Amino acid sequence: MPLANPVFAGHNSNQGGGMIPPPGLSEGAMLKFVRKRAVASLISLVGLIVMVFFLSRLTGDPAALFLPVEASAEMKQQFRELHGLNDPLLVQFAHYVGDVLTGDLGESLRKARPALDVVLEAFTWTLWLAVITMSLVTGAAILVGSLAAFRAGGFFDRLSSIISLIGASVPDFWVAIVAIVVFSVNLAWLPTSGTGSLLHWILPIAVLFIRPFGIIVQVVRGSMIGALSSAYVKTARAKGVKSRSIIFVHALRNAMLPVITVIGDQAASLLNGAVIVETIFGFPGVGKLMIDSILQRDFNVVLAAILVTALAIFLMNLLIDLAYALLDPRIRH
Amino acid sequence: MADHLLEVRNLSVEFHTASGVVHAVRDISYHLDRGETLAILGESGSGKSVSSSAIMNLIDMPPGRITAGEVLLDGVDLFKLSPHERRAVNGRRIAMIFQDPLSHLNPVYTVGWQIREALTTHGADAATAAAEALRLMTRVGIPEPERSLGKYPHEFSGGQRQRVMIAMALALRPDLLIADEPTTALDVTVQAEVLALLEELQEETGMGVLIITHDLGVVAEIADRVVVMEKGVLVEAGTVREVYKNPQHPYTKKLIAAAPGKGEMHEPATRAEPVLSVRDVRKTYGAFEALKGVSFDLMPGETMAVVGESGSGKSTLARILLRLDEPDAGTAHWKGRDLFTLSPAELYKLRRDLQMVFQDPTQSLNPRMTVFQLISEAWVIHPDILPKAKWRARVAELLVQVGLGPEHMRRYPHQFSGGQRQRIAIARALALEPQLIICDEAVSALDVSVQAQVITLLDKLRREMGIAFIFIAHDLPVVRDFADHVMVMQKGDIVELGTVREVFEAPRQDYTRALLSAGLDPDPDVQAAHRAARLQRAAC
Amino acid sequence: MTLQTVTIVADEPNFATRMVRMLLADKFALCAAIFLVFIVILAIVGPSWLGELATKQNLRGRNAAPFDWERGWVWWMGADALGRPLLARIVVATQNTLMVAAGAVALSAAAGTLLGLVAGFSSPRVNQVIMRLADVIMSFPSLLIAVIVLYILGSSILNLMLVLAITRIPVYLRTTRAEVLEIRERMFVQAARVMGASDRRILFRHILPVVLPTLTTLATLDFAYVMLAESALSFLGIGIQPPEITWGLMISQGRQYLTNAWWLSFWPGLAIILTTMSLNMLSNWLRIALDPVQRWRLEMKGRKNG
Amino acid sequence: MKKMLILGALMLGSTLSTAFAGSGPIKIVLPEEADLLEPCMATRSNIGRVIMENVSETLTELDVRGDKGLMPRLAETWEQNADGSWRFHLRQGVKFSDGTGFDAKDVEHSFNRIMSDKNSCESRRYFGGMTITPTVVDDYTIDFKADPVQPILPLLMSLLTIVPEETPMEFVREPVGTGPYKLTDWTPGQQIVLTARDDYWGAKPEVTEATYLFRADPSVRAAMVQTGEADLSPSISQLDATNPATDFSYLDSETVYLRIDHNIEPLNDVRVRRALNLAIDRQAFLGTLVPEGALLATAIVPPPTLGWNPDVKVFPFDPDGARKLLEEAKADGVKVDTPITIIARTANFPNVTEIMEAIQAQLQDVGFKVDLKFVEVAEHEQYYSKPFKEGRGPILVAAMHDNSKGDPSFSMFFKYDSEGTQSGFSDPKVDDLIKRASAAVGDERAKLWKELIAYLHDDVVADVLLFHMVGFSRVSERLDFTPTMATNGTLQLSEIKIK
Repeated sequence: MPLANPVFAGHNSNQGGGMIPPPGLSEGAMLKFVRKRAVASLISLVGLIVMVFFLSRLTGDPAALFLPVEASAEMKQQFRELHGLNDPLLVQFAHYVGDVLTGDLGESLRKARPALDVVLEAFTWTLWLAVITMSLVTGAAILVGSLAAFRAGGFFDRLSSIISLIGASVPDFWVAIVAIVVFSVNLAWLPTSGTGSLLHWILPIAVLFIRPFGIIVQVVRGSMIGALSSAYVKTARAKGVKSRSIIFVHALRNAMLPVITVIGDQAASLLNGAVIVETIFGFPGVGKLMIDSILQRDFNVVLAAILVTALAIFLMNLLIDLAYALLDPRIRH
Repeated sequence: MADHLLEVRNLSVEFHTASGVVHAVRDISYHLDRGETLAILGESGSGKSVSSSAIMNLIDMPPGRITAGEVLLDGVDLFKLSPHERRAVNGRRIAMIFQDPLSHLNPVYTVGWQIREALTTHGADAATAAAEALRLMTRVGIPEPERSLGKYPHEFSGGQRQRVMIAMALALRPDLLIADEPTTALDVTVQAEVLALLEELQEETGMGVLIITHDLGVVAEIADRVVVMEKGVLVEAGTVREVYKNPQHPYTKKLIAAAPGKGEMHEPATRAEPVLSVRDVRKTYGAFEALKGVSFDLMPGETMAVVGESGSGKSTLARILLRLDEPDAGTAHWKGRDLFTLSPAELYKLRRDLQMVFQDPTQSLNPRMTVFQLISEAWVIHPDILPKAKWRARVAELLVQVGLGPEHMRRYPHQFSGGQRQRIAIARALALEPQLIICDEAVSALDVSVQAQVITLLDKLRREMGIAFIFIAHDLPVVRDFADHVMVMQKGDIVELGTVREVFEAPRQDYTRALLSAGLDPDPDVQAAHRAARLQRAAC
Repeated sequence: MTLQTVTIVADEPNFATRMVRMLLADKFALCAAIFLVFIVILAIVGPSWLGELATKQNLRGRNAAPFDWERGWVWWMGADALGRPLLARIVVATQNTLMVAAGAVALSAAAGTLLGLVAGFSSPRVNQVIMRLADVIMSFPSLLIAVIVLYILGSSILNLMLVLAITRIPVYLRTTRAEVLEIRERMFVQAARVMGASDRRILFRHILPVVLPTLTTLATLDFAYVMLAESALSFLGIGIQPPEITWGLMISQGRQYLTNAWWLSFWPGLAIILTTMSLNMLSNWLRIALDPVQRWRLEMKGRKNG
Repeated sequence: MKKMLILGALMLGSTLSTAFAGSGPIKIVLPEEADLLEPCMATRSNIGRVIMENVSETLTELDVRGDKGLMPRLAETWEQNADGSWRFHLRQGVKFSDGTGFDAKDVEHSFNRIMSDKNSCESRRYFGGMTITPTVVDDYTIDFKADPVQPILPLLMSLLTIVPEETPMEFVREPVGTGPYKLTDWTPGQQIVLTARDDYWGAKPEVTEATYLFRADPSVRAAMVQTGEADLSPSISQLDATNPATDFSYLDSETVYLRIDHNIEPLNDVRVRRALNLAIDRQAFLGTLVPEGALLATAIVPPPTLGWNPDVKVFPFDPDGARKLLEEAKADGVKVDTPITIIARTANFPNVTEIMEAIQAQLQDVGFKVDLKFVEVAEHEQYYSKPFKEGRGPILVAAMHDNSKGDPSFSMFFKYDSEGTQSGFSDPKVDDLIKRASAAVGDERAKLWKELIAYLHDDVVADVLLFHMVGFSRVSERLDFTPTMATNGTLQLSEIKIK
């Protein structure tokens, strides 16, 4: 109905969450956009590091934790001296920044090896876990959400919404423990925990699957209901296009933008580590590493882990922007 | 009976809505033959689109329900077909084009893909489909057809998009084409071209065309026969000529009477001191020059119509005058003070004098405020106008003035019809007692009969209160009865500026003439003459 | 294409009546709402009603099995590791559980919305600062923030609220900002500007009411999320500390008994699941009920049913 | 359930014949990953369980299985010299896993290394408060001179892991030792594998290869042994220990107590401290929140320790007596109404929450005002160790103390001496007894410790001693292994037999 003035069409552009590149940009401008995003992320990263550095140091003295309670004051003093913890905080920070700029993220107090090595080892596991889980979640949620939306209000819709509701409502550690009791102990189908074979991945992935699945199904459903009631779907129906093709070709691609945003959010939280699942299943990921390290006041590892995951999340967000552009030509140029 | 291409018999459709069951159409019947064009004429809410949706199986059930009737295509009842057979009809035997091609084309696929899909869906192989798509694009007159196949809908202009829709619809040479308001959102010149294309194609293929429209001009231009609908009921049917010249039903009469451009033209008073003096206003958005130096004067109590097609810069001008956008250069003196150099505080005071009525009242009224809140907000913002105790009485007064009642004060905008909403918007503008109201396409989105009422209201306000208007429209007939001066804009420039009589009766510029001749006249005879003249011009 | 055949200029029922009607139309949401009201009542009266009973220990009657109908009703869910009746404990824990969740949601929603409004409506510089702040919080793993802040501040209900609130601020902030950016270009905002409305008036009188339904829905969902996060913190041993109780704490305390006294963690788990599910259902309903475009679905059903 | 449990301690010596002894690899699941495999950190349990006496050996070794006391390991014999220093005669023909030979220089280096300021070796703490100078006499003889003279120096030598003299002062990640196993794989986060050495000096163990896995959740650990994913889990939860064929309980040398801060009113009054002790129904915990096999504590050290005093009796559960004492104290103007805070550490030991809640309830029952506060390890440490915060209220710190070393000196100084970091009071008689006992040897030493223990418990009422805890292990039926008190800190693979 409204006669959109093309002049204002560009002006009204949605800059939702700073995620979507403003439309009306050329290919070269896309690069500029990426650069702008990189600068913004760098600022955030620096802010994050400053915050974590000082906040974590407020949580207590690593010496008290590294050394036994019986350790003498001199031993503690010597430990702090050894690790440069006696310097004023600002001096420590200056040292840290200097080291980071030369690519040295410091040593782990507990493990006596480079913090970055420790983190990268753990992060590899987390990355795989996140990638596999999110792939499965995405595929399943899109399928279920789309079908639910197609017959909104029908039996399948109700069933899937109840399942996804439960999925989004259950405490994950509870599910994890029950799953071990049932599938590993009683049925002996799967190993309880750990890594090694492919079978070891099933339970952690299954537990991690539940909540994002519940959330994404609902977003897909909502977005698909919108897309399916849109004008171009009417056109497709007028063309005699098959239902399957209407859902998965015409509507789905249009409905994906909000879905991708949620997928991004969920993936980000997985990249930050699935602390609870990692703890229960003895999965050597970065989430448990981060929590353990802060428990042990192993600051360098905490900082390195934050740095690595934040970078990963930044890259993922770029990928998501790319996916936006791939999916929607209006954003592309 | 079975010799009609399409026959709709006793069709009734109802919808379940918040306000209960709505009988969208009740017991309507019409028929259409090959090579014939039937127009369904009606205003919004008349149910004119419902029967076509039923034909195309596009009614969502629920909330819709077909309660009675049949739709025969070459004698076969479409309602009795299996879903599979039914789908085979769509696109292949009946095709459809829609009002707003931008939203009716899938934004994320190339137009080539979408045209090819129409073909492959009904069994064409990829190579044939590709060749055919190219042929169709060429046929409907898209420039650079080969390259255009790889473009996305948003990369085309409105007229081109409708041509793409047509190419897609005609891909399988259907027997019947349903065109639902195919030209409503298009500029007049583009509308004429699209209608001409439709006619040509009809001649080529011999298909039947069912055109759904609210525009008498479109009916006069293209249709053979017309059925008129009001509130779901078919009130009148006949050939276009019969219906226009000799309408039987009062509703039809009212519709025909409401068509603009038949009243007396204003003779502007002698020029006095201008109340608004605009000089050389310029504005660019990036590389796009929206305004290329616009200058004009506006006398007190005078109406200046600004007419132009989309992209001509007329809305930009309105926004700049109201400081919703900042100009790049130029001045605009309101009673001797340059609007563009005012401080925020001065601007705040001046807001009282200059008000605006927007195109779409649905969007310009905050949906979460009552009518009272909407109108009295003016006095919240400018407390010195009226003491709070008098607000209620004044709102009632304003509502009466715009043709509503005091009892409407407590309701929300969505409870009103489009015309009523625009009246509320006008009442809101009046609340500040302005001396100039800028109407940006204020009547474009309204039905013809409502359009006439709103214009009458504005005219009355002008006469009674001496308010000056800048009246922006894309349609010339609308401004004919209302404006003192007309300013025709094209691509950011004023191409013609004169009294309404000068512009309408003795246009000096080709562009103005093109605009005038592209406009469709509701009178089939007049329109036939226009058309002949246009064809002749084209032939030369 | 709209089907507004008749113009209803009749007075609409007021907001509350209308919401009740729409609630009656959706059986699931109705059950959810009734359940939640029940839970809220328990939260208010629980501690004073059953507080005594819930803390009375009986080491000989530890881990008593549920469904022993011969004992008083508070024992129907069995007893915990210190022989305290689980049902009574769940009732008493409701208050803390809801308080933490409600407090966190209220705090984060208020702060996030305000920042979002400011970010969406002020200079690019302020916007940048706020967005970067949101980024920092977003890329800070929430459990890690929780651990660090709780270590610095100590673990108490108030601090827990605060921590959970901090981690949720960006959600509201980003949503509000995105909506503000869109709404500020809408015609009615322009109309208000033409009338000379101040930024503040536009922000709070015109934009906020439009954003509010989205935020309400979001907050309902977040309520569920925060409850789960609280229980995860308890699992890691950094949430609420005994003798305070929350459902999350009860689950994590009971989880070691999962194989031989399942009821210890099952009942509080069920309480969380039912509550979060109710909230999720209610939020789904709210999303429709507060959307003028979708509302008819419920109103129609209500008419048919009633 | 209670009957099904078999007390590991009672099983000692009743191991079946090993006629069909087999050999092969096993898997062990531990609660916490070893973040370092540094020999000088082997006194920390997560590290020690992997490498202590498996990879890295010590000069002497304390027998916790039987009553042989201190046994030779890398030292064959030792004696005290006339000047009070100790001389160790080292085993010959021993090779490190890197192929180098073992001699006195390695011992000297090992000792110097733990004392170095280039690292933070934990075992240094056992040599605090004394100056020790090692002197190499010849390749296989070494003297340790201690000032003041250390009667238990050979015992201390059971805590000094021997590394080759080439080992850098900084922490290493690849431990080299003389033990029966060498590290063959370490994938952080996943597993550590030790493989038996062919060139080990001693008897060849049956376990040819040990894979260590790490799971934080106790029920997962138990499940893993049940499903065959692991063969041994040295610590599982009491609740999971339900299968008599595989699950063992053992006295695990951990003692739980409430440390009383005597400096703050009303805890400075001995009647109040006694009332605290009388108010707690210790017996009621056994078999409920505390495993059945646990012992009620009368000392900070468990029974097998030198000088443990069987004559000291556990405080009876006497709420009336407690109330009476409180009234008396109140009558004398002691502010017994002041709220007392129990500070406990989250997840310090199994059921810590429930136990503390129960104790809180019992103390409140006799009229104490008690708050309960759970804190995390770092904060707990601030309450537990000196310097104490100024302006603190009356607090009881719930803590667990581990002494599996067989001698109370590792505990008494820290917990009770005026200078002790965790001592909540100052008593000249206690200081004197500790000093004398530490310097004494033989029966005299035992007598002095006994005296101290009785004095602390009965006269000073130093703290609220609660339980000597019991640990649970799950051992696969294919293994022949009985966990002991030492299992908490070490896990000698050579003691594990395969059926």
